[in-house]
Amino acid sequence: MDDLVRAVEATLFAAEQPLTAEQISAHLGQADVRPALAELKADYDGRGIRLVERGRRWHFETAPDLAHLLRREKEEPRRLSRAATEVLAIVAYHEPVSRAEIEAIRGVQTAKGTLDVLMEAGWVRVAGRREVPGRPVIYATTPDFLAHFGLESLKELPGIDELRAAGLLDPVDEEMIETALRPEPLDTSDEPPDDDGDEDTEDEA
Amino acid sequence: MDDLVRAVEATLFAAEQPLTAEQISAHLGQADVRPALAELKADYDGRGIRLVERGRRWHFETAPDLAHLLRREKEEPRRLSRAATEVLAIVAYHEPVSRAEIEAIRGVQTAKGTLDVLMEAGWVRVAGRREVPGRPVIYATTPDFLAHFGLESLKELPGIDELRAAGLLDPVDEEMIETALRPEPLDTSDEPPDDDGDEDTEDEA
Amino acid sequence: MDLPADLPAENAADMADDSAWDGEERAEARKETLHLEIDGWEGPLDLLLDLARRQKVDLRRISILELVDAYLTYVEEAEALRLELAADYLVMAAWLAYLKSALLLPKEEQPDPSPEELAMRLQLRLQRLGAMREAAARLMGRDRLGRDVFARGAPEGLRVERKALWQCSWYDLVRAYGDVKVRSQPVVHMVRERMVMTLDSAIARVASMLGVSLDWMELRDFLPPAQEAWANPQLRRSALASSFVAVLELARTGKAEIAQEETFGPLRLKALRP
Repeated sequence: MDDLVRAVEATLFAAEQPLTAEQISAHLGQADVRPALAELKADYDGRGIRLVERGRRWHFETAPDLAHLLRREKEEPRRLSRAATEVLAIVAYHEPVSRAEIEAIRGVQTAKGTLDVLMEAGWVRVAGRREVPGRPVIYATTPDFLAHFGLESLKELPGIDELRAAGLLDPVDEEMIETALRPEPLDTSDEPPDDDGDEDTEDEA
Repeated sequence: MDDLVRAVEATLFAAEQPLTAEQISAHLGQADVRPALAELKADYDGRGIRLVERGRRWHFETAPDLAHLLRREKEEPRRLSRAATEVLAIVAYHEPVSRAEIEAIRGVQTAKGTLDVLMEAGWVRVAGRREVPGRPVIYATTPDFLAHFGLESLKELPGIDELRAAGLLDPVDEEMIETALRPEPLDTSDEPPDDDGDEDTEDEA
Repeated sequence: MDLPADLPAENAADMADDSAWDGEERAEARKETLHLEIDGWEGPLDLLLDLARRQKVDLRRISILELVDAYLTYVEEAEALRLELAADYLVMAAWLAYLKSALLLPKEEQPDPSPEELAMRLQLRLQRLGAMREAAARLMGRDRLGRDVFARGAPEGLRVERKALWQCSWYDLVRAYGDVKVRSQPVVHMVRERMVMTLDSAIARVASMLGVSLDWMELRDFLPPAQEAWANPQLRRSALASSFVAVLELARTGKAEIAQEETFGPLRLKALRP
C-alpha cells in the first residue's frame, strides 16, 4: 500500500472530526491527497467500515447495515409493579376486557403506561375492538403469558371460591405477607413451587 | 467480505475501549469471533491502521511508523518522573510486587505519591495483599498499561527473558528487603539505632 | 521485537557504558567527572550504581574495591565541603569501609559471611537496579498509545440498551386479583342471613286465626308452636315482634280489639265484628 494512502488512512482514523482534503493535505506536507482518498474509499467498499465524504469533509464510519450490531440489548430482570400485576390479573380473569372495564374493576384509573408495560413484557395483546359505541380497544393475554405462569389455559387460574378458600380474598396485612413470603424480591427460590414459568424465563435471559 | 468479519471490524471500530473477544462476541450474538479477528489482523497488516491485541483486548490503532506524521497534532502525554518510570518498570517486570519490594530494588523509600501517579494514569492497580505477616498490599499492571506501551502481554516486555535468565527478576527475598535500605548487619556497632524505614513502609502499605 | 532500535539516546549511552572499556583511563575519568550533586542521587544505591557505571565495564565485572574507594572519596569530599549528607549515605559509607577492610584481610581471617559473598550481593543489587532503570527507559521509548500511535479519534461508541425482563410470579398474579376483588366489592352492610317472620305473613296468620276464635286471646297464642324450625329463639322473637305489629295493624283498620290490663301484662285481643 502506498505510503501516502497509509498516511491519509491513519490521519482520518485518528482525527476527532471529519477533515477536508485540504486539512489532510496540510498534515501531510501539502501532498495531493485526492487520489489517496479515492483509493481508500474504494478499498473500504463492502467492508464493515467505510470512508465517506459529507459536505467536503471526510471521515470513517461504520457501515450503515451494521448499525443494529452496535446497539446491544441487555435484559435486566425487573419486578412488575403492583398496579401492573393487578391489571394483568384482571385481563387474565376477564379477557377480553377494555381499559374502562379494567378501571371499573380496579376502582382506580389505570395509566396507559401500565398496559404498555404488559404488552412490552409480551403478556398482554390488543385483541380487537368491542362493537359498542366508542369501539374501545379490548385486551387479552398471550400464549407467552400462559407459558410464563406455567398455565395450560386460563381455566387453570383459581376461581373466586378457591381464592376465598386460600384466604386470598381476606383483607391482609401486606407487610406481613411481603416479609413472610418473599424476603428477597427477586429471589425465585421463595416463590410458590408451581412457579416454573418464572424460572424458565430467567434461564432464557 | 464475510459478514461476521465485517461486523467484528465495525464493532471494534466503533468501540470506545479495547474489547476482549468475549465482549465482541456478546455484541454479535455469541458468534465465535476469533477467526474473524485473525483475518482482520492480517487484512490490516501493512496499512495505515492496524488491529492489535493488548492483554487479551483488541483495538485499532495507527501504524507506528506514521508517528512522525500524526504526533504534532497531539499533546505529549504527561512526562513521568524518573522515579515513577523506574517504579513502573519494577511493577511490570516483577508483578505482583509490594512497596517494600520496590524499595528493596531501588534502595530508597518510594513516595506514596509515585504509586498514586501510576495508578491515576491507569497503568498500575492494587492486586490484593500478600499472605505474609503484615499482609502488604501488592501492585500489578493493568490492561491499559499494555495498551499504552503496545505490549500484547507482559511476556513482550523488553528483555524480560534475558533478565529472568540472569536471575535479576528473582523474587525479592525477605533478606533483601531487610537489607534494602541499610547495609548488612555485620558489626552491630556500625548499625544505625533504628531500621524503621522498612517497617514504616509496610505499615503504610 | 524491535527493542534495541527504538531505544532513546540516553539509554543507548547506558548500553555503551556497559560494554567493555579500557581500564587504564578509569581513575582519571572518575576524578574529572565526579561531581557533587547532593540532590542528584536517589539514595546511596543510586550513587553507587552511577559510580559503578563510571568503571565502564559490565556491572557483573565491576571492581568492588574501586567502587568502594570512589564512594568513600565522594563522601569525604562532601564532608570537606561541609555538605549535609543524609544519614543513609554515611551508613553506607561505614558499611563499605568495613567491606573493604574485610576484603583486604587474608582469606583465613575473613569473617562469615565472607566479604566476597557480600560483595556479590552488592553487585547483584546494582545489577537489579541497573536492569530496571534500563527497562524503564526502553519502556518509555516504545511506541506509546496517544503519543506515537493513536486510537480512533471519534469512535461512535457501542451502546448497550437495557431492556427490562419483567418478572411476576403466579402467586403475585393471583394475590393481586384477590386484592382487586376485596377492594372493589361494593360496601354493603350485609346482615347475616336470618330467618324471620315477615310482617305480611304475620298479618295473614293473625287475621285468619282471629276469624276462627270469638274469645279474647293472648298475643303469644298466635305464634307458631315452638317446635322444629320455630324452636329457634331468634325466630320466635321475630315472630312475636311481627305478630305485635300485625295486631296493631288489624286494630288500626278496625278488624281487632286490643286490651292490656297492666304494664307488661299479657296483651289480649279479639276480632271486632263489623
